[in-house]
Amino acid sequence: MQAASIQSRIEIAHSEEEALLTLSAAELLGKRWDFGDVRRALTSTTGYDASLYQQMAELGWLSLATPAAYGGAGMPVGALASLAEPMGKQLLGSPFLATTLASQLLLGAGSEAQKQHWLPKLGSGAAIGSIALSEPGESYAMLPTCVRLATSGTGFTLSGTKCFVLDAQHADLVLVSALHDGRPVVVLLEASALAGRIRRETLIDETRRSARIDLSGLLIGRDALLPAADATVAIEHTLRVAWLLLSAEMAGGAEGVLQLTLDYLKTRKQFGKFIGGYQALKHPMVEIMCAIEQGRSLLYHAATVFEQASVEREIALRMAKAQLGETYTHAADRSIQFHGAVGFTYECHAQLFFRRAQWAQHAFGDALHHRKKLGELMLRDASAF
Amino acid sequence: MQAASIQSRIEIAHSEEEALLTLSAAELLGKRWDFGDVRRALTSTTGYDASLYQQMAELGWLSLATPAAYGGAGMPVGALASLAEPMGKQLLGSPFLATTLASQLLLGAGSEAQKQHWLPKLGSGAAIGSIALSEPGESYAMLPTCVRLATSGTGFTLSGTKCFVLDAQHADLVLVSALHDGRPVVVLLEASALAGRIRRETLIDETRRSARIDLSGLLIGRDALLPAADATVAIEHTLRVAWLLLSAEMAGGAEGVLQLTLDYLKTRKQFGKFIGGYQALKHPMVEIMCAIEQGRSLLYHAATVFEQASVEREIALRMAKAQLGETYTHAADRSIQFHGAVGFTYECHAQLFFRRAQWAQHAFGDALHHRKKLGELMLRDASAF
Amino acid sequence: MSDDPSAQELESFRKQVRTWLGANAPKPPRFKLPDSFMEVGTDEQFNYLRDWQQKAYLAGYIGMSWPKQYGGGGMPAAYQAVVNSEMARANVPFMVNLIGLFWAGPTIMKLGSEEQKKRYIPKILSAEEIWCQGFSEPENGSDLANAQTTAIREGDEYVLRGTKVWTSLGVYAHHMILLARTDKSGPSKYHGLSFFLAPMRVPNVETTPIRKMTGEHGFTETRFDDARIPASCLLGEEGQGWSVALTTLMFERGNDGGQAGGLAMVPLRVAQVIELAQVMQRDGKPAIEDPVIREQLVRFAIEERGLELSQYRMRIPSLTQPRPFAIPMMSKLVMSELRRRLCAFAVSLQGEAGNLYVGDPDAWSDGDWQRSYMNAFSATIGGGTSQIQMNILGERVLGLAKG
Amino acid sequence: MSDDPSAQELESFRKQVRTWLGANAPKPPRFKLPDSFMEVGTDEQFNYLRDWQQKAYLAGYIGMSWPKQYGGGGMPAAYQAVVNSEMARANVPFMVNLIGLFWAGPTIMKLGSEEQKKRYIPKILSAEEIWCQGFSEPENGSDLANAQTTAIREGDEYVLRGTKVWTSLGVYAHHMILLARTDKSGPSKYHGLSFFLAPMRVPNVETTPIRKMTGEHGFTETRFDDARIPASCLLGEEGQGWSVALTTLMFERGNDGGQAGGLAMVPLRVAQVIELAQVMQRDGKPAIEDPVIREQLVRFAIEERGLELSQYRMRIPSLTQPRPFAIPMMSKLVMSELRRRLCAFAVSLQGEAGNLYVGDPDAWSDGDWQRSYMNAFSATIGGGTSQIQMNILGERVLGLAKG
Repeated sequence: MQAASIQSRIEIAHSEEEALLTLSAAELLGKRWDFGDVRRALTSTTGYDASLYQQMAELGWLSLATPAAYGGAGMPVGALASLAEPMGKQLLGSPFLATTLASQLLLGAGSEAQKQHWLPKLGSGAAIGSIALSEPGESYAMLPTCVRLATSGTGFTLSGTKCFVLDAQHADLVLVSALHDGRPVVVLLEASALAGRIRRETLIDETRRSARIDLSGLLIGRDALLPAADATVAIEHTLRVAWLLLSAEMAGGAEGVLQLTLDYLKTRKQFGKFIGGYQALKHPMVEIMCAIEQGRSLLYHAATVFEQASVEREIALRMAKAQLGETYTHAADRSIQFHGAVGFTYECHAQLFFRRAQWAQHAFGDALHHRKKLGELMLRDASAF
Repeated sequence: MQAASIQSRIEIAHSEEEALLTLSAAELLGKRWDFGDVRRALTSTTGYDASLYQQMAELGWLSLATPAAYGGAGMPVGALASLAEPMGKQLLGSPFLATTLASQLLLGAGSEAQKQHWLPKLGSGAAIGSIALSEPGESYAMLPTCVRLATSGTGFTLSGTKCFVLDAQHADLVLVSALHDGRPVVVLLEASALAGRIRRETLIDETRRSARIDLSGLLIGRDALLPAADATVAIEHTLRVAWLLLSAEMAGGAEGVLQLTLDYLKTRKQFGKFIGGYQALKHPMVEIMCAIEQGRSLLYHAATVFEQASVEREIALRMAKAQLGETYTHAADRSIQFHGAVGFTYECHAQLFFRRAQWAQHAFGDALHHRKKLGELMLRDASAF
Repeated sequence: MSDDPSAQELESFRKQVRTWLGANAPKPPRFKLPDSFMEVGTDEQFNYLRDWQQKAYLAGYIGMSWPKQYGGGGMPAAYQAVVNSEMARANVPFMVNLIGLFWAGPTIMKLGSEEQKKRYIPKILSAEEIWCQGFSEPENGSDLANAQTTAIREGDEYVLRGTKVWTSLGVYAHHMILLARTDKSGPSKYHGLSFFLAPMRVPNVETTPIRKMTGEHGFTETRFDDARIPASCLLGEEGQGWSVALTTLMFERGNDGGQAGGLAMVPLRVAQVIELAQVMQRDGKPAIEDPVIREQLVRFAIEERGLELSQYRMRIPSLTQPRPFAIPMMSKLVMSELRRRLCAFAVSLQGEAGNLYVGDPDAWSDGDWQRSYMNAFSATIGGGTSQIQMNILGERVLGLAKG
Repeated sequence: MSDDPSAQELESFRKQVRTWLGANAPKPPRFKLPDSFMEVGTDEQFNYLRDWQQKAYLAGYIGMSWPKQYGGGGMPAAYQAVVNSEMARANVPFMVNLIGLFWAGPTIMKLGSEEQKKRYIPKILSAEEIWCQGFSEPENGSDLANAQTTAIREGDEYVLRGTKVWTSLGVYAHHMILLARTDKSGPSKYHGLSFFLAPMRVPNVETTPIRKMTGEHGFTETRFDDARIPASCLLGEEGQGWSVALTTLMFERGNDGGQAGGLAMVPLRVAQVIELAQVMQRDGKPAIEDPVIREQLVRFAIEERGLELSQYRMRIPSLTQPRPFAIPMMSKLVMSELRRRLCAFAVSLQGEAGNLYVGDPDAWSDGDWQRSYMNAFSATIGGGTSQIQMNILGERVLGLAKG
């Protein structure tokens, strides 16, 4: 049999630069970030290795998609997937995601001065950035609903609470979305302004750090407001970047937990046979492998079309996020089961992937959410795809 | 582990009479209706064995739930499940379902004279009955929408078309639902009135006979109208009987196809081993067996509470129909696959179950339909179950 | 069952139990309770749960159907079933001495000597003596018959040497049901095994806690380094250990004939997930209004109902043909897998909030669902993995060939 | 691929193909067309399909990448890919000589002698000679290497004796790729097999049609009763048949290197099921407005897209690590299973109307979905069942132990 249809337009492209990025990321992380490092980071405050992060900065990973004008490599956002996939496979804990999203949001909504001041710092690792979009109680509203920005005197007053702000406790700046005169805006808050307002969250994924931020009554100056009168476009762009990066991370993570499980099935014997020989374990592993292969294809396609402003892009991104979210969580769930009693221990690495898969599938929209949106995008008329 | 809860009220009851019914049905059909008989019936016009049907009548199966006043045994409707289950297991083709539903509808909506005249005939096998509820284009409307009954002169005129009328071509009477002054009514049509208006349908289940009936312009006398001014209650009762009978038939059919498959897995060898030893076949069979056991429990509960007018009854019936519909179709689908190339032939009996499962899962509401209704019944408040 | 009391008798008894539970159900503690006996990790958890079992036993609600001479109630099993269902309804804690009540006790009742019954059963019921299980070994999880721990007879004693793992309650247990090899010369691994009721508090028995994926403790590794136990601890004949173990496994894997009663673990009900769906918001509406979520909730409800009703049906012989043992033998598999899927769904229902974990003040119900999802694997893996269960069902219930 | 033409070249070629198809796509016949070559049951079906292949071949759209000297086009494979995709888009019939074009032809191209290539390839492309496959036997479906049909060398001939089953196109075929045993003394079943390009139209070869579950005919049982074929029909060395057969199976099981092109079967697209959902009514509304149905449609669309894109990705080496052969080797499994589930869903979408079957005037699209659901099993069973495929993938791609 054959694919029902093979298009001639470029569905998936992979430049040599991207191929090299993937290789160098796999190489560096293979050297610098093994399971031992993951375990050490679980109990550390920041959850990452500052010297490794610095090395990532020097390799240009933190400014990859930042325009040259701001000290970046100016590569297309799609190229970030080539880094995020190996990071996911190695369970890297780092502010890469938060900082990248902050850079992208700043690019979309910031003033020239703000970009000139912050983007080089974020790219060099001199500063860590984050974004605060989520609010308690509202799953996947994406745009601000309760956090408001009111004019007061020469500046503004904020009200409300943000949650799931990645790396907030060690971030130098946090970009916060808020409603101002009924329109979404973004304000830039420096660490000093947030002192005493940050409470670390206890996450199912112990390799992550995020916090809840109480903004009630916070007074800020006019210059903290990003100029975009309506930040919707910039926020939506940032969400798309998040979908892409998480899809890539999940593709890598699913591959990582697949290989962890395979290693066990190839070495563990029961009843005198390698347990990987039992169809009850072999066939589910094959199904997981097939799902990963399909998910990766969706991911690379999403990365390829990321620059095109089209419905196809949004379909591609949401498909990747939905499919890989379920593939990763399922692969991790089966890894626990197939490791038997060992898989049920804290010492078995399967739980690291399991917990990360849970986090990644829920963050920035779960499969149910994205499939619902996909229905709206694709089911108007059948020719849509 | 143990059941989360065991009630003391009677969830499932099974009288000695019912146990005997099941045994005698299994015994008679085992003797009189094997796969050879099924195959012969596939190509026959009526699809059933008249002498066997007469024997069923003499055993009282056709009047089991008909009150003694009309020559029946006056057993609760739930007892019918004890007959329908073995019938499904043996793939019996017969007007049992159609005639039973006609009797129940007549009991609910008919005049004393109509009941006195027809119920004994239906129970003795002297007459075959059927019901015409479905209309083209509307899945599971259950109540009439297009077929209308208009007053004309001393009688009425019918308009519209009915479909999926079981055994219509050899039925002596058909009870037809129609809209009259915006309310559902039922009219009794004898075979003579339908001459030339019946077109046999080609069904996926070749053991069934059903037809489409064109009613346009059919003139009928006043006495053909069943007296119930609003037949909704009687129709809904008849639907519940159909759900119960089909659930029982599907439980039996699922068991039948399970055993057919097991027989093959226990005798067929590949690579020098009985293929039933391979987990790729063994474990799915176990899952099917577990689903059948759960489905049977739902069925027997539905039969037990059938006489209680309660939400619980409707929940029980819809649960059984939904679960067994999916269990039967899945069991038949896997039977084809696990028989390998043999399963793909017309000669393999798996296709007989496969086609019957398709029919039964769709008739009188498929799983999707019933789960939707169950949501309305159960999800108002959590305490409902 | 012929000795079953009438429905009226049971109904009035049910009222009585309900009243007692209303008055005596233990108050929720300040600390977090475990999901099951497999997660008992702290003394305060253990003491709280042991006290509850003692209270229930003294009230006559545990071991009701066991013989009076061994501390039981000597009543029809139906009464215990009522108590169990009322305990589930009242959502009271499970019985901490579960291994004693559900597995070791029934095995001793069935195969033990008169002395052994007198010696062990009463304190199992009263929770004075806690039991643990020593079947699995590091190299033999599914392949239990391959046990390498040895028990060498020396005079009136056996000398134990070897390691057992995944010993729930290992730190609290007084006794262990232990599978050890008394003879290595047998023709197969099934020969030469013996079954012991081994004391845990003797020299040269060392237990090391193992941490679970949830971060909790609760089971241990138990090392026997020439530990000496009295020969009277042997249950059944020397060398007959495997058949004794199979009896225990039958009790463990759901065939609930003769178990002492009480709850085995915190019952999770679809109704709780429905409540969750009523609270959680999706697209600005309660999640329960989302048709896709409703569909899934109904699917779960049908599964749960089918299982519940099966527990009822299995006591009606005319409705259990052609597989009279299918329901008891499938219970562990089907219930544990349903529990796992139900928990996973309950976590995903929470959307982004599902990423908060036990200890976060904003986690829904303190992250119970997240923790329960992980703990659900203890039941899909422990006591024979689901994969092993399916082999057993396929071979013993469906009669398919061994793999 | 280095010899790949530019995107512009391909685009203009695509336009040209599209125009040709617009003008030359065969008119829908009065009779019902089969789902695939496995369901060709009547002469009018066969002739219609053969004529279409001949027409496409004469236009230069079949075997485009095969060498000129054997009747091919000698062009880069990318052109054939464009033709294939345009044929799918135009929904034209599949190529009836599929076994020749996709399995037998590539095998001969790879392992055949110069004479054999000259003799067979051109007429495979032109459909002048139809091919069938003789691997399976009544007792050996999955276990192909266990073939019992014998081929005894006598002078310049081999004498064939035995039975092959599930021979698609058996009644129309001129040649069969045949796996037979030339030596029974080998150390294992894999030894002593030989691979023949056997003529079908010689004495003592008898084909009996087998009826399929759909009611259609299309494959046959082929009995060899001392049928004599020239020794020149041997492909490869005598006794090397199994390794030749494995090559054929690689082509058959989705590794699409070197196949001649054209459509393998009627493509079923999720878009068609969406159209169906727009027409079918549920609760007085189009089924496509039911959120549960929408969710399922989107799930299918994601699967289909992932597969489609994988066929594209597989040609980009830097994106196929660490399993370069995973995609080609998994295609048959994943596509055939998706097709089965998609058809089953399309039937259920029709509700009660899904109970009508081929031939009923009121059946939606003449019951195509109902028939296609049943025919879908030909792909999940034929050419190695899905269960066998998973073994192969688990062992060869994931490196897991043999069962």
